[in-house]
Amino acid sequence: MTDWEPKIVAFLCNWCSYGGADLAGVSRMQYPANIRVIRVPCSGRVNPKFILAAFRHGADGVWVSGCHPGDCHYIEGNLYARRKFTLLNNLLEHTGIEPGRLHFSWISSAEATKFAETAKQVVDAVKKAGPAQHFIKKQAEVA
Amino acid sequence: MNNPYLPYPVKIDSVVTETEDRNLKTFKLVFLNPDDEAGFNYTPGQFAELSIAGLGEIPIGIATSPTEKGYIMFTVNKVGKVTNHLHNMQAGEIMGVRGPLGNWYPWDVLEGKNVVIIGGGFAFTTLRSSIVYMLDSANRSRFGDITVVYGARSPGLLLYKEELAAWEQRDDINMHITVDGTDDPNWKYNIGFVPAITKEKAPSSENAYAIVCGPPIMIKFTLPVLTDLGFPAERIITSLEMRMKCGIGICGRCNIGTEYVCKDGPVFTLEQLSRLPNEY
Amino acid sequence: MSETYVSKEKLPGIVEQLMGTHRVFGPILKGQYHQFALLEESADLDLAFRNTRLSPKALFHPHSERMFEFTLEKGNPDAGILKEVPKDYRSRIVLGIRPCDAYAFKLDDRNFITDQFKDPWWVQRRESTTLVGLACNDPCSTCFCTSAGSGPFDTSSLDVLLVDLGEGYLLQAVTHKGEQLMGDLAGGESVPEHCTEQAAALKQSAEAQLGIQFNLDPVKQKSMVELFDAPFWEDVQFSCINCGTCTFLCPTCWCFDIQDEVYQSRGERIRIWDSCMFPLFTLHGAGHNPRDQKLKRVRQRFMHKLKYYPDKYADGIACVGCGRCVQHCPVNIDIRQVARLMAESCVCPV
Amino acid sequence: MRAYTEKIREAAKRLLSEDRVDVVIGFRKGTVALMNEPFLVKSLDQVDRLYWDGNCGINLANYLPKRPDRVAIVAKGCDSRNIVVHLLENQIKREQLYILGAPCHGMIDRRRILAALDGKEPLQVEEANGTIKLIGRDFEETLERSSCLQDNCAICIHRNPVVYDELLGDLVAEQENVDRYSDVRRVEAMSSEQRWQYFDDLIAPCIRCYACRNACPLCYCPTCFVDESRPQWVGKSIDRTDTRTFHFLRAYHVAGRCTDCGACERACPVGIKVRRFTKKLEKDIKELYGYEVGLSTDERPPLDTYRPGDPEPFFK
Repeated sequence: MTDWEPKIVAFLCNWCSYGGADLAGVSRMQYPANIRVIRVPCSGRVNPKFILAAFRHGADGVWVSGCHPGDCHYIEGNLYARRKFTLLNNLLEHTGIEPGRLHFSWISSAEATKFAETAKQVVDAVKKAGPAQHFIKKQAEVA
Repeated sequence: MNNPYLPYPVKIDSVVTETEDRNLKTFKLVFLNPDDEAGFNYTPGQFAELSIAGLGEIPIGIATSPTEKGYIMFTVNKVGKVTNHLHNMQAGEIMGVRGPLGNWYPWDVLEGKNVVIIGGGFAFTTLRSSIVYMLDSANRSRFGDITVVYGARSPGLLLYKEELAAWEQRDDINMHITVDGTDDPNWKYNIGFVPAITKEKAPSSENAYAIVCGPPIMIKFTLPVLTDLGFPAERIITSLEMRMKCGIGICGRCNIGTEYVCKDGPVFTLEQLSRLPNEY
Repeated sequence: MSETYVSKEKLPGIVEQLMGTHRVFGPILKGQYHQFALLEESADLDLAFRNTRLSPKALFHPHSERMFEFTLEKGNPDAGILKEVPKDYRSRIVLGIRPCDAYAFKLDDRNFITDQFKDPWWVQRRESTTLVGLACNDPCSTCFCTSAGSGPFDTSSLDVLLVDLGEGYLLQAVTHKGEQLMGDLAGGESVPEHCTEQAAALKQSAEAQLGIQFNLDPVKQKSMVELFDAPFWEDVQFSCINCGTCTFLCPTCWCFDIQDEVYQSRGERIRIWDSCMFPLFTLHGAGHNPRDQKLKRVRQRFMHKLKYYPDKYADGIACVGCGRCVQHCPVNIDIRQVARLMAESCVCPV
Repeated sequence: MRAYTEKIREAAKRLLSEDRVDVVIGFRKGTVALMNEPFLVKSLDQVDRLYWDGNCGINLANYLPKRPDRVAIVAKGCDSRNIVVHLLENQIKREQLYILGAPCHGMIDRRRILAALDGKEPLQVEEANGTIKLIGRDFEETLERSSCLQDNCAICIHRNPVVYDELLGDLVAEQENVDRYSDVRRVEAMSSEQRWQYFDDLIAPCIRCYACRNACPLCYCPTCFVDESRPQWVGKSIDRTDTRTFHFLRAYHVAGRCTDCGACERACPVGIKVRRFTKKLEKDIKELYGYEVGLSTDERPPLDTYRPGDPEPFFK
């Protein structure tokens, strides 16, 4: 498993974090290539079902990132999202998902450095957690 | 043991977009194994389960007639998961067909009778099968007059347009093609709803059976017209739709009262339906 | 048919013996409830049970069952072609099944085995199985097998009947298959005196305890449509929450769904228990749903069991009276009560 | 309990004959011991079949969403809180409702009793003075009522209805010093791997009948996520991952809405303690946002609102 590289699904909000990723790219900043970006209109758009779907399809980690609280393009979408993800994260960990699989961040479109750094942190954390064992459906366990 | 759930592998031979809204496509399928084709003996009015591995199955009426050899044809409306995927499939791709399933129009009873076929929209598939079957030179003499009323919302939504035009030219079939409305100045057929055109053309009920397939609203307004024309309930035949899975009367979901639409149907006479709960 | 007697101490030995030649399934206490499962050792068998929470239908028609498998690999000539999957059809014995639950298989046979189509999995499991039933000496208050065409000592679907006589079991062969099984057994004793009489007395007392709880004869005369339109369904359906408990616990509810699942580049077609209680059961692709209301779904379940099935096959009802739905319906809808309502609505008021 | 039955019948009679309501939702006596059936009364001649005892655990709020008529409904503490949730979520209007508040002493757990009787079958049940007398064909046994309550009732701190138009009896004393989250803490003390295993074992018997979902007054979505096909979020077999996904999302979907009425556990035919999922959410919501579900129609539910300074310990 030494050459194992984690797969990480990142849901980035269109107005901030996606812009941050874009800027990081344009600025030629280096960050690990383990991240698959899905652009969403707002972090509030990310339904918990999406996160579970990512895990079920074999993601080793999921990262959701949006605008800083107060800067949401839709005024308050990320503030609702914050509560939603807090509860989701707690319940996932409560039911046995290891800490370090699910990540949240606030990154503005100007924070390219923060994006690259957070990406590194996320990848490191997921690497530490190892390949995902739970929620992945490999084959139905049926008769 | 012969497994009735196992589809025969088939290859898509061609795909034809039937209607201007691009929601209906006709798929011509050929069997990969000749034995399967030999075993696929069907009669107009039957249906089959089209199977796409990874997505599921859909029950679709067989649009070809058994007199057309070497292939089978299905016209599919794009509505759900399987049909959307099917619409994106290309000639040459592999899928599955399971059947033939269900009962068929009562050809032994129709022999020697006049047949009035009334169809609306994309419910014309097994009616096409029936018309081709009856017009086949080996069969034509077995039936009396054939009258067809077929309508769609607009000319672009009619199925099998070339064949319709060819049938129009023949003198052994009375074709009444109609559309609900059109702004096409070259439209040379009827304009009006199917029930109204049926009333206008007034096919005789003398020694005749009517086969009616179409959207519920069309059927609802056509039935009284047929009754007025003197068709008794036992000589009005229709084909029902129902959510199906197994297609062989085992999985239990498509029943109307005691009858499984997939196995005991889909073809029923109005008289049979009147004895069943109104739940379809 | 022959009879043997097995004392209770000797039963484990007999079970061991059977396990040597067959896969033996029997009631095992799992957590709070008994459940039919493969015996790993004879001591797991627990015949001191009323009945299992789930009916043993899963032994023949599992909740989720792989039907076919396929590959979707690009370039593979078999891509998209469904293939059968191997199944274990080695001979097996179901030990301790209640007569009512076994009778259910006979009713289900009519659905799975028809002249035109035969369900291969059901057929092969049925053929490879010997049913050794355990007579019900002490039926529950919710049991009504005698009203449903079966009974506490019903042998109609069994190969062997076991009767618990306190110190031991009386084994009665019912079919040729059962006869063979008993012939192969070592350890049976000749039947002590009075045992046959004792079993007959137990049968009589169990049947008397059950009595006849409803009579559906009037329903036979009434037309399907009239019953369908009867007003009492409104009252019956109110409390229903449209969960699938009744259908999933029922030994004669066989309805299933077929689903395809894909895992990367391969997949499977699976069949899964379905329930007429679920709106999705009848929802057309185009959005129309013939059973879009709770009332229609509740009515379908009872009509199917008590009217459609008897009419279709010109025989008894599609219910064996095991009482599981009565016991475990979360809102206490009682099929016996519904049967009475159906029968009453058929009595001519004059 | 006899008193409640009388009061319910009296109120139903009065409300129907005065044309204050169109229907009354209550219970009728069940056909088996320790069970009663939710019952819709439409006319005066049905009123005398209304019934009440300690086996009315089913949450009647389940029958309210989208009702068009004027309804009188018998409501225990938890039912009343679910009515509040319905009001908040616009499932029914307060003007439509006439709430007959039933101060509650906790509802009886039928399974617990059957397990205690070890196979013996009670045919008749008498409740009196904090005991339950169970009478079977050849036995009689008396149990302490407090030892036979549903799990959620034993730790309930809102036994009195929070909203009502009239009461069926005197308000009861609420339980104090109740440890509501001992189950949650027990899991919290485990490692991730142990927790995963714990919940796997918990839901292993699940047969995907959806009784937990359907018994829940909150589960009124026209199409549940398990029934969605494009995309399909979760498989329908009893595969462990699918079963886990179902239970996880079901629990999450009632976050900030669940009143811990216990309807899900009561309905489960295979006895899964599904509240083990929802209790964690309830605890978090109380600790993080100071919210208790269904106490007031003035406060928005926790996932429908926010505070600028909400805790965000793990946000980067």
